[in-house]
Amino acid sequence: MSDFLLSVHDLACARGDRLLFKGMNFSLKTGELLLVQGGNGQGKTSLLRLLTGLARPEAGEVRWCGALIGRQRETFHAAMVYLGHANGVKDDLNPVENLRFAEGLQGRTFDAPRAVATLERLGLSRCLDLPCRVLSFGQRRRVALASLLLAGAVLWILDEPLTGLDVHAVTLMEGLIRDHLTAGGMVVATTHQALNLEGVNVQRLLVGNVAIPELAVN
Amino acid sequence: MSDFLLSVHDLACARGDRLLFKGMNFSLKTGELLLVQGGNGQGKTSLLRLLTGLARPEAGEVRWCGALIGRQRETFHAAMVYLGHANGVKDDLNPVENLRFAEGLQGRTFDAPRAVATLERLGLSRCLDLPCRVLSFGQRRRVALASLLLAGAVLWILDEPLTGLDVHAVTLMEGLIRDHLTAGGMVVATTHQALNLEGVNVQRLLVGNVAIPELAVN
Amino acid sequence: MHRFVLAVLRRDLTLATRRRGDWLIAQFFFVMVASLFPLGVGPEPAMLARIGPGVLWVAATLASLLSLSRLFADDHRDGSLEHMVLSPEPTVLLVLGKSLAHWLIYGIPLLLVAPVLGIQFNLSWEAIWVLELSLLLGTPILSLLGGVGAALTLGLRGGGVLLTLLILPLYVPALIFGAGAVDGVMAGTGAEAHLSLLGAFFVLSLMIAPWIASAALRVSLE
Amino acid sequence: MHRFVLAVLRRDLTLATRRRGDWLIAQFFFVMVASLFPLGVGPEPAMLARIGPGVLWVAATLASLLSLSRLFADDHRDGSLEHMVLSPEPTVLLVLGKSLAHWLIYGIPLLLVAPVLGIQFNLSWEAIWVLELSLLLGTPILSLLGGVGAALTLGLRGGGVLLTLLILPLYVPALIFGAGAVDGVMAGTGAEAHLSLLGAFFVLSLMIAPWIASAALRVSLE
Amino acid sequence: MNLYTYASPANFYRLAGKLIPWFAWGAGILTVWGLYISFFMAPTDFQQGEAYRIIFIHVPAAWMSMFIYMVMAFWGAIGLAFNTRLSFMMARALAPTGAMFTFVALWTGALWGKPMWGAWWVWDARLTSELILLFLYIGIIALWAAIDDIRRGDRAGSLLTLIGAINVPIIYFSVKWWNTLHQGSTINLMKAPSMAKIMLLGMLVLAIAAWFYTIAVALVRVRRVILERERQTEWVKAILEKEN
Amino acid sequence: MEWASWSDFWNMGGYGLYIWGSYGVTVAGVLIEVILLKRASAETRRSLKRMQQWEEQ
Ligand code: HEM
Ligand SMILES: Nc1ncnc2c1ncn2[C@@H]1O[C@H](COP(=O)(O)OP(=O)(O)OP(=O)(O)O)[C@@H](O)[C@H]1O
Ligand SMILES: Nc1ncnc2c1ncn2[C@@H]1O[C@H](COP(=O)(O)OP(=O)(O)OP(=O)(O)O)[C@@H](O)[C@H]1O
Ligand SMILES: [Mg+2]
Ligand SMILES: [Mg+2]
Repeated sequence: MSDFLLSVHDLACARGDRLLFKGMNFSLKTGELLLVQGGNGQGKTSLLRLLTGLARPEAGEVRWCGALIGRQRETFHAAMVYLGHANGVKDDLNPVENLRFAEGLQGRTFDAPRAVATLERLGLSRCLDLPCRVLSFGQRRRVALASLLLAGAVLWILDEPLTGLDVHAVTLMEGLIRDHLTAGGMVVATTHQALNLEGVNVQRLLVGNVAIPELAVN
Repeated sequence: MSDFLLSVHDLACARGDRLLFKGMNFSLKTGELLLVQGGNGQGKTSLLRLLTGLARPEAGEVRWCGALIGRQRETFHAAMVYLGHANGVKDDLNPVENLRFAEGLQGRTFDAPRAVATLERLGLSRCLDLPCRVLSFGQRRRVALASLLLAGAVLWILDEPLTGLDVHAVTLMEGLIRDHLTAGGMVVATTHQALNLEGVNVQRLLVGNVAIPELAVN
Repeated sequence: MHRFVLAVLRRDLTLATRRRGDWLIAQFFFVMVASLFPLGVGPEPAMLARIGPGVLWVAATLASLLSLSRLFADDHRDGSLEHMVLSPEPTVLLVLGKSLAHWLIYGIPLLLVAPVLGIQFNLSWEAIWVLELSLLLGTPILSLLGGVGAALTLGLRGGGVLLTLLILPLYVPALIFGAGAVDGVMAGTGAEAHLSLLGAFFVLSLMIAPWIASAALRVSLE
Repeated sequence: MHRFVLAVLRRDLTLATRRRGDWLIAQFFFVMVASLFPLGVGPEPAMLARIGPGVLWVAATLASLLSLSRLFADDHRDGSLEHMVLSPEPTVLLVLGKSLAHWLIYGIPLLLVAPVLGIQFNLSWEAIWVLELSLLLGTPILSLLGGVGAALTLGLRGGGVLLTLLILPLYVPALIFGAGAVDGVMAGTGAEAHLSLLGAFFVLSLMIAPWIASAALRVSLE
Repeated sequence: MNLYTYASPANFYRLAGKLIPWFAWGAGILTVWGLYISFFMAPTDFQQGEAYRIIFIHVPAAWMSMFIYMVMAFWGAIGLAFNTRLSFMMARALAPTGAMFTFVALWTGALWGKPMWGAWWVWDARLTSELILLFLYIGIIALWAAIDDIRRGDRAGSLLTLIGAINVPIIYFSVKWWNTLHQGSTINLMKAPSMAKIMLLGMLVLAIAAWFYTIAVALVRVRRVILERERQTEWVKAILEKEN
Repeated sequence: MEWASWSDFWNMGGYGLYIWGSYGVTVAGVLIEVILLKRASAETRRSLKRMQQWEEQ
């Protein structure tokens, strides 16, 4: 993979009549993890939506490889994948179909054996034919993670990817992030849980004014 | 508070054509915490819904103070409060109004200063006039917790109460559970996160066949 | 007991006022459907007067029907329906309170605009008066039966249209009696018979629908 | 580029078939609304034939309108709409694909039942044929305009009724031309003028609506 | 996995298997007899000519459409009251056949109406009420199709059937209350007693045939549903193995 | 016997279309129901057997 760069200049975000943050600057390089931390309601989700281009900043800019993301929407969106509080998993489709359509919508061809392998790796082998409606909270989250893995994007933007995951899945997720970074990817993630990320190149970003006592990285 | 008892006899639960568990037995006394653990999709949520009486068991029975819960629905529901994956928070109301109606629907009178105090204790003092629609994920979860506290029920049934809460809120929640138990309450909770519950009378229940490596109680 | 009904009522009314446009919109839908007909059918006054009662009744039905799918759905989605069902009070009262709120929010406003539309369709004052009376009896029936449909289709995809499919056949008698009453007064045969049948149907639904709806609600939440 | 439209189309069609009843239900809604009118208006065959085209057009409009509120709403609620908008393909294509799918699922079935209802309303074969033609041109307009409305009302409470309120006025020309064409053939004045106006309106909406809808979608998601 | 009352579905499965051939053959034989009566024994009607021969399917189908609905409501009520699974299964098994007969009644009525009244359809009370019955059937079937949880579907469908059943007589009697151009009695059965007798016989024979058919079809459906729902039990596994 | 010839029988005194239309649709309805039922039963059995074999593995 060649080198990529996500950079943010003087970013400000306001919701309603509240200024959540302003003058935010950072840049993220290939192989780095940006861990966005902060208390509830400090603006982590809002920041992530700014980075994806779904929301527009109050002031400042977000750049991808030097150019504004709004100017090169297609290139940027092809290189990025976002997982929000909502999963983007269709209740009426089973996990495999969910992945098929997710791939199709991203304009990629679907590799069925690989999709099934990914789902099995995420511990969903018993649920392959069930509509996602009947899956448990954590299982649905896992389906969403599978589509993340299949996408093969450079930049992952993850909003609390660990919610609802059991301890095994959390460990798995840590491994996946580590692999992705080693392979030259970039990750922006928020979380309230402790993460084990030994040997990972981590940048911390504190959003808002609530101190987070322990660094969520050992 | 006098003594209460929640007991479960030979309970079985089936979803679709999968038998999630069977022959489950336990009893929970005043001052005890039942920590329901298990991997994703093992049936924790399903168990909790059986305990509340929302779902009907495939076999077996749930008893409150010796009598079947179906036979004394009103007594039991007056003594119990449930918090599921969904919050039960109305988007169009602000936190105070949410509490007012939650109280009204439980047939209790509303004590406004106490409600405001509870919300402030949960760190929502800046959000009292905002409609819950604009609150962040964790803030909405906190509103739900506030209505739990106000209810003053003996038995709390909590499905992953910690999802989306930041570290401060998790600590707060641990304290709340400890206080409730000390005051003679009972708690049934599921969680995937580590909890610090020193000096609490904990029963663990493993649902399903996925081992949970570390005990989530220090 | 009635405190609980009042609490449900107050809550739903507050929610409705919170989105100010909400109840107005059903009213506008009523006006709009009623106005589409002259556009589709042509402007002859005699014929419009002839089809007026029927069109107004159908339009009123559709207008308050549309809002029915949200009777329980909003509360279901955010989890507050479970909390309400888990309250110590009987579920029948919950259903009654919600149906009543629905009628106040979506039924009453229809009564207020119906005369204006009646004038537009060239109805006589007497016919308008009977139209009002028949809507007064007929709209609560829809809110009550709608409770059953909304509870049965809770959480199903396409619930809104399915609800319509389930409820409209049940509602047909009200439509026939209601429009029949207005037709009757216009034809000079009197409206009493139709109105009393409508009243009987109302009492019947009041006695039966909430029980079935509350049973359906528990089934759907299972 | 067209691969993306096809992907959207296939996905929505699969979702529709997954719930087998879904598309059937809109069709039955059409039948039911059309059947309500004779119940309200009375059974005289001559009058029914006279108001038939108007009633059928209004009923078809309402039937496919009802399903419009779910055009983006389901995908919005579970987060998949964000994923689709974040795809590298242009959002216009997304909107086009979804409107097309909506028309295939809810528009085409209407064309299939319309003749049966035409017979019930005593229309002549020629009138039924023109009715079909006018619906063939008119229903896609509704799907296209509906895309705009659905995007604008995304995530608003009471979106369904609000959407109706926004879309119906825009749709009135189609209704007038469509019902006018059938009326014309029944009155012997011919249907060509009306049909070609309808066709022009269709082309116009095809060229404009998807762009507005995709802009609205981005605004609603912000 | 079915932890209670699976003894009775197992027994019922076997019983139904024995009954089905009898009803199926009965239906076939009665149909042949009934058709023979209707085409070769019944004389030409002096008012309607041959067109009246539609009565031999129209009336049995119309009867069946209403009876089947009432039977469904009965099974639904039993199921709700006593929580017996088998009665829910019966209700589900009857619905498609009921809808089919309703459709046939409508269709034959329309084909009869054209030569007799000059219109395929009029919005007469009886015709309309039959149409609404079709809507009720379709609504119930659609509700079942939309719910995939079996227990929820059973109960929800039965509740709907019940409240619809309360409505059926109301719709039906609206003939009296509704201002309508009422359909005059087109055939007067009493005018020609000898012909009436043979016609009545034909209608009755075909109605009984329709009953036999309905029972046979419903039993086949119930057997299938039982197999699906009890697939975890030993007896179902044994049956499947035997068939291999 | 009412009918002089087969063509008389099919003609039904000029009402053939209506009568055979009625009987035809009825027969078609019954046949479709029976065929669909047969297919569904076979499909059920097949899928049950498949699942059983899958479980035995
Ligand atoms: C689509 C049109 C029609 C429908 C939906 C329809 C419906 C029905 C129904 C539901 C019944 C059973 C009523 C009962 O048992 O009391 C029935 C019976 C009957 N229908 Fe029709 N009908 C239609 C058209 C016609 C036509 C066109 C004729 C004759 C010209 C006709 C003649 C009869 C007769 C003679 C009976 C038996 C009456 C009795 O035994 O009480 N029907 N029809
Ligand atoms: N219209 C508004 N007026 C005032 N404040 C608003 C408005 N809309 C949003 N907010 C505030 O903006 C913040 C949104 O924060 P955001 O969702 O980004 O939080 P977060 O850091 O993701 O929190 P969490 O950890 O709980 O998910 C909240 O504090 C909310 O109260
Ligand atoms: N119709 C069905 N057919 C087969 N399996 C089903 C069906 N409905 C639900 N299930 C299964 O039942 C289980 C439901 O589990 P439940 O929601 O209780 O899990 P949980 O322990 O709460 O998990 P989580 O930690 O992810 O919240 C899931 O494994 C799901 O796949
Ligand atoms: Mg957030
Ligand atoms: Mg769970």
